[in-house]
Amino acid sequence: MSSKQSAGSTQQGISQQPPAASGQDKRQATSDNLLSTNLFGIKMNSPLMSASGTYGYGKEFANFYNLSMLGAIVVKGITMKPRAGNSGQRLVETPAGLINSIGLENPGVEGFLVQEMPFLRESGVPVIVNISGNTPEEYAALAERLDGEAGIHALEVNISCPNVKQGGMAFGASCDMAAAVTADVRKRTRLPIIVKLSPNVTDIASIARAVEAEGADGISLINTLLGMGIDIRNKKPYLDNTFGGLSGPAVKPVALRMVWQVAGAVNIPIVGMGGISTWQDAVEFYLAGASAIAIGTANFFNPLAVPEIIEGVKAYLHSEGMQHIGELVGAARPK
Amino acid sequence: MSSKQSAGSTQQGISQQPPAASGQDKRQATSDNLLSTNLFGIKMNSPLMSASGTYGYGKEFANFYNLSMLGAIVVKGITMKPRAGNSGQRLVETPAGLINSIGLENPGVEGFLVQEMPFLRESGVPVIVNISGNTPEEYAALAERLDGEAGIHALEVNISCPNVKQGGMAFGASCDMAAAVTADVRKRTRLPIIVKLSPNVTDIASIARAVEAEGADGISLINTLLGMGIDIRNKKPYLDNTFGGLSGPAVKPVALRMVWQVAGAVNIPIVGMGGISTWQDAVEFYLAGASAIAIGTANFFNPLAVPEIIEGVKAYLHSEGMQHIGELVGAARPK
Amino acid sequence: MVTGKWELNKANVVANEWVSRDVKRITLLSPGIAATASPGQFVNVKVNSTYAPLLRRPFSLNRIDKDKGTISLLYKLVGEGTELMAELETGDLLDVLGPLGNTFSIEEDCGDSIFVAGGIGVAPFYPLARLLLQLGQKVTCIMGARCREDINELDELRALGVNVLCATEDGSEGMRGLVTDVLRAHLRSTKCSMAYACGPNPMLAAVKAVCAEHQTPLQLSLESHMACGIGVCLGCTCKKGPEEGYVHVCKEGPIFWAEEVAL
Amino acid sequence: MVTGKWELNKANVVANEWVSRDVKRITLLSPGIAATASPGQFVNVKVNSTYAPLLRRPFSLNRIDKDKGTISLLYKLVGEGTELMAELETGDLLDVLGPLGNTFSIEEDCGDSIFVAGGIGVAPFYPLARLLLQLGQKVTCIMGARCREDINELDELRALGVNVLCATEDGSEGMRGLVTDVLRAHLRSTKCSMAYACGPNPMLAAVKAVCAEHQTPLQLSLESHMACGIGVCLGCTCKKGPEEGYVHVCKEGPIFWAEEVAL
Ligand SMILES: Cc1cc2nc3c(=O)[nH]c(=O)nc-3n(C[C@H](O)[C@H](O)[C@H](O)COP(=O)(O)OP(=O)(O)OC[C@H]3O[C@@H](n4cnc5c(N)ncnc54)[C@H](O)[C@@H]3O)c2cc1C
Ligand SMILES: Cc1cc2nc3c(=O)[nH]c(=O)nc-3n(C[C@H](O)[C@H](O)[C@H](O)COP(=O)(O)OP(=O)(O)OC[C@H]3O[C@@H](n4cnc5c(N)ncnc54)[C@H](O)[C@@H]3O)c2cc1C
Ligand SMILES: Cc1cc2nc3c(=O)[nH]c(=O)nc-3n(C[C@H](O)[C@H](O)[C@H](O)COP(=O)(O)O)c2cc1C
Ligand SMILES: Cc1cc2nc3c(=O)[nH]c(=O)nc-3n(C[C@H](O)[C@H](O)[C@H](O)COP(=O)(O)O)c2cc1C
Ligand code: FES
Ligand code: FES
Repeated sequence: MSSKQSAGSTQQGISQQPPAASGQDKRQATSDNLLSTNLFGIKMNSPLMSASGTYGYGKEFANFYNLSMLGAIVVKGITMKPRAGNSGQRLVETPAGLINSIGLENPGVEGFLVQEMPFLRESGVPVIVNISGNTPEEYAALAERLDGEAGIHALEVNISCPNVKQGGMAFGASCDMAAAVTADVRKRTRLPIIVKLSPNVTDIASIARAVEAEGADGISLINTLLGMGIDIRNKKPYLDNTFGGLSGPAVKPVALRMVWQVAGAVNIPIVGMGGISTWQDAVEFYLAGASAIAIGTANFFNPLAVPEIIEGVKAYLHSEGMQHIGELVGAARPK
Repeated sequence: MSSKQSAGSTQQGISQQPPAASGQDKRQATSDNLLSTNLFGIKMNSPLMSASGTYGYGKEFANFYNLSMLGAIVVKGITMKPRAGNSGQRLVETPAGLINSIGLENPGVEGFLVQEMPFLRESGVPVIVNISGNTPEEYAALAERLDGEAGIHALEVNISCPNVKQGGMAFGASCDMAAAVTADVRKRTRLPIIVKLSPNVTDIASIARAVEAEGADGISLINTLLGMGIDIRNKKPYLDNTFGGLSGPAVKPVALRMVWQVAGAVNIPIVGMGGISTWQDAVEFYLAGASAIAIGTANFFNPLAVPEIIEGVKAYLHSEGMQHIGELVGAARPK
Repeated sequence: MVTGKWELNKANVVANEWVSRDVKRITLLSPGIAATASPGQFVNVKVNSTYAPLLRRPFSLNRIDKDKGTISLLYKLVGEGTELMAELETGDLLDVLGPLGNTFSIEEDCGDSIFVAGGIGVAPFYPLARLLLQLGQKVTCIMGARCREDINELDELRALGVNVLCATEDGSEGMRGLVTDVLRAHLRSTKCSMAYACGPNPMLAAVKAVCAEHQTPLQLSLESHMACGIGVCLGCTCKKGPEEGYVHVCKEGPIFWAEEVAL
Repeated sequence: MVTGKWELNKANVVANEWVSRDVKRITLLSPGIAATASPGQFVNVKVNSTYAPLLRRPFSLNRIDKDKGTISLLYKLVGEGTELMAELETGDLLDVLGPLGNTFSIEEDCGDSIFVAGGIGVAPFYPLARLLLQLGQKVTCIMGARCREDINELDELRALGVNVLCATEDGSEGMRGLVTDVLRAHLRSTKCSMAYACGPNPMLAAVKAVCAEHQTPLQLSLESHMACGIGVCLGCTCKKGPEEGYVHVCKEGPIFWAEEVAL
């Protein structure tokens, strides 16, 4: 009967069991060079990151494993001023998905630097700060403020947050706006900038090209799909904001498609995310052309998602006779 | 132990059990006027239809229940010429979803009229023909051909098929194209036209307004989300066309959000669909503003989805003390 | 580096039994969690290994047996997750994360305590009662439910030595009425130095008002929709008391002083 | 109006037992399906009541017991759905839809028949063998597998009176080699008036070539990814033989004449 039960982490949808070299020495996860990657000028132990907003500022997951296996920690979205976030219920579970309406709750850039950076700096893991603003100027000012702060290796420019009234997703919805924010940020920082795109658009490839043209060093996608749920008991949307952002396994097919499309449109590296929960999912994203991937919602239901995915990807590379993860990137694309 | 198992139809995600008046006389499903609705000038026994491409031409489901409980049968997409459909694997299962790449396989309009309409006409259920073309002219010619054919009550103009090389989704991707197809069809038929929109767009509301302005009688949404999957064993996309259309419970939050947005943008009735699998899902769509709903992918895994959803909605209306389903439509919207 | 604070176990199910018509108690072998857990804390459970349901489910610790190395959860079947949990059998494994959250505040030289439990809100009180009784305090527990069939832990708490008072909507057990009626009467007659409440938010709000009238300090065990249970998603908020902003139930809670939160 | 053709049952599980290391046989009480089913048909099964997995799973009828009103499925554990099916116990219910698809074509006054079964492709052959043997025909079955441990139904088919020949990749049972090696040898020595094959597509293609050499008419039992199983989704295609276009495995199949399809 025990097969009936949980193992929570393993067997999510498809068997989690890595193909061959599974019983591997776990210490290797951080040290071997099967996965070590140089991306955006950052030396990464693996091309695998945390997705912004799903990992806090890293502390909690240090309970479960050595953070140094991550290529970078992408922290919860930071704004100039502290934000309390959205009122009311903030989470709605959906079939294989999660709708959130956090509303960029964060201590503001100064609070972040004082309260969160010391731990992160000490962890030694590269830090990528996810930034949001109400205006292009605010993004630029944030970028400038973070430029030169010790331990901060890159910025992820979030032009795709569905949960704030001003700015947010609107910047990611048109080429012009996306380009404008990118250009302004570019002028004010020497840090690598990775622009995080919204999936709620007709033509993701042209938006990607627009931000590449303005000097983005990388593109990350996808942020959440705009979704909603209605409480049929009180006949009202669950969320005070009506709409929230859908993430998790449910969105994986859409995320993978967009990574594929963007990989065919730009020459800068892509950080792929959206529903990645198993090593098989991760392999699909690399094959589609993502140079790195990020783990989001899976961290919530499986706190060991990161190490399990890393182990599984390594075992897959071994079983495929590959010497380095770079061989996997884009390998499913037409030659 | 029996609770461990199946009941397939019941308890999909949330308990399927209708709230109060459950043991109802089943014959009422077709005869009482709790659900009977006049929509697009069609007398419907209920504002609940089959979604195109998930119900064939109705015959098969007559095995399971009396089709007359449906408001209309929306048939598989029809084109001018017969189409063989797409090569290779056509279906990919995803978390709570299904990607399809059927490619509008159909016998062509003449084949449809000869082979399928006799059964449909005899069934007495209103028929809505889903039409697709490679050019606006082809849509219009199809509309003209179907005009006046006995038993055909309306056209669903599919400007959102992701699985054909020409036309299809491209027409649904911009206001201008969507408007052009609608206008051309409008000129050539007296049948009510319901334009079926693609969810793969930045601004669904403006596309809806554009087709309303050109004389659409209704809007149905959503068609499938563009998605993909990659076979990690042979390192190739599963589908010969790379991308396919994602449907099923996974997309419900996105579909519901779009119905909500469009309901706030147009004055013509909306046929809501996208992942509806339980009566609770159906109630959410009515509450969001859909005047009717359609059941798609759920028909595949639960052949009794239609009668179960109808019974559940009726029981909900009873328990809420509502006299007619019309009271439910849009009831979650701000007054 | 914060380490060893939380355990992630595939815990053996020791028992999973009906307690009342829609409530079961599941007992898990989890020496690590049992060893460090305190009354008021909770665990976050993945009821199966599929995506249906996707998220973990939070439950208060209803028993903490440090000797046997077991913990128990008292849970009401309300939806997909709890229905799946109800199917587990002895010997099955359950993926459990804990102990999470903060604990009830205990004042060692305190006078009488009063618990107010609405429905399944009784879950966290057994371990708290044990602790307070060990400290020599007197504990009264007011339980509210729709009817007698929905009352749980009555005999167990009495057996510990708790003075249990019931309020049912239909009067089938104890007084007909609400817990707040019983609470108001009790606080009029008996001086309590600490009140603890757990139950639906409207009940907690009413209890808060009554305790405020009597200047009885009150601790609330709150619920909120959770994704992570460990403070990283920021989803499990409750409005802060007089101030702006929100508390996070999984991290700063689930136990709050009544004044800290606006219900 | 087409009615009564298919049954949708919540069928009682009568047995669910291991047959070999990754193959089980499940027996379901489903008098309606058993009554009308013929060899070659399949059922489409919802392995649980959740969205994980979402779709039904198709399985050939491996036993049809009209007297007892039961059907059996012989299934290999390859993924989420089959692993969940493997957990069912006697008394559980399984949601089953069938009988679906067409049946093997039988010629009453036929000479010897030959079956070619690759791996779990042996599933549909037991009921076919019974039928042909009842008609007084001689049946030979060539079974292919990686090794002895992966061969199923050997004793059962022999007990029926089928002449079973095995081909294993490692030679651990029967001949070392492929089923087509055995088939070629057999067809050289024995005149067969009908061949039936079920297994992976590459094997079917090879069998088709060998049967073509010997002008032996061949029926194939095909697989395809399915959603509905009843002909409404148009997803389960296989390329048509010499013509353009596609057949639908669930509706026009799963049994096809080798010439009808391009593998
Ligand atoms: C810290 C904490 C401790 C808890 N302790 C217990 C306990 O000891 N015993 C017990 O029976 N329950 C407890 N709960 C509530 C329990 O988590 C939910 O009943 C459970 O998650 C429901 O899961 P489900 O899949 O069965 O129902 P679902 O189908 O998820 O939901 C059923 C209903 O419950 C509501 N609901 C779901 N999750 C929550 C939540 N986290 N908070 C409030 N409402 C929710 C839903 O909105 C819905 O109305 C606790 C919750 C929290 C946050
Ligand atoms: C008409 C028909 C009859 C069948 N009869 C039997 C039978 O008697 N015994 C048996 O063990 N199996 C049979 N199969 C195959 C069986 O349906 C699949 O093995 C099963 O659906 C896998 O489900 P899963 O969830 O365990 O695996 P998944 O996780 O869904 O898939 C595991 C692997 O199997 C592949 N697969 C899944 N479904 C199919 C399919 N329909 N066709 C081909 N490959 C597939 C997947 O691509 C994947 O590689 C039959 C299939 C068809 C179409
Ligand atoms: C609770 C939650 C909070 C999030 N917060 C942020 C954020 O602050 N900034 C951001 O760019 N993305 C944010 N995201 C989006 C994720 O980083 C990620 O892009 C998205 O969830 C898709 O990945 P997933 O499906 O793996 O979660 C958040 C997602 C969730 C679920
Ligand atoms: C297999 C399949 C075939 C489909 N064929 C068509 C079609 O021919 N025309 C069309 O407008 N929509 C087609 N659709 C889209 C559905 O009608 C529906 O819009 C979509 O699947 C979302 O609803 P659902 O999630 O309930 O399935 C098809 C969907 C599926 C799954
Ligand atoms: S549940 Fe994620 S922060 Fe509390
Ligand atoms: S599986 Fe749907 S048509 Fe065959």
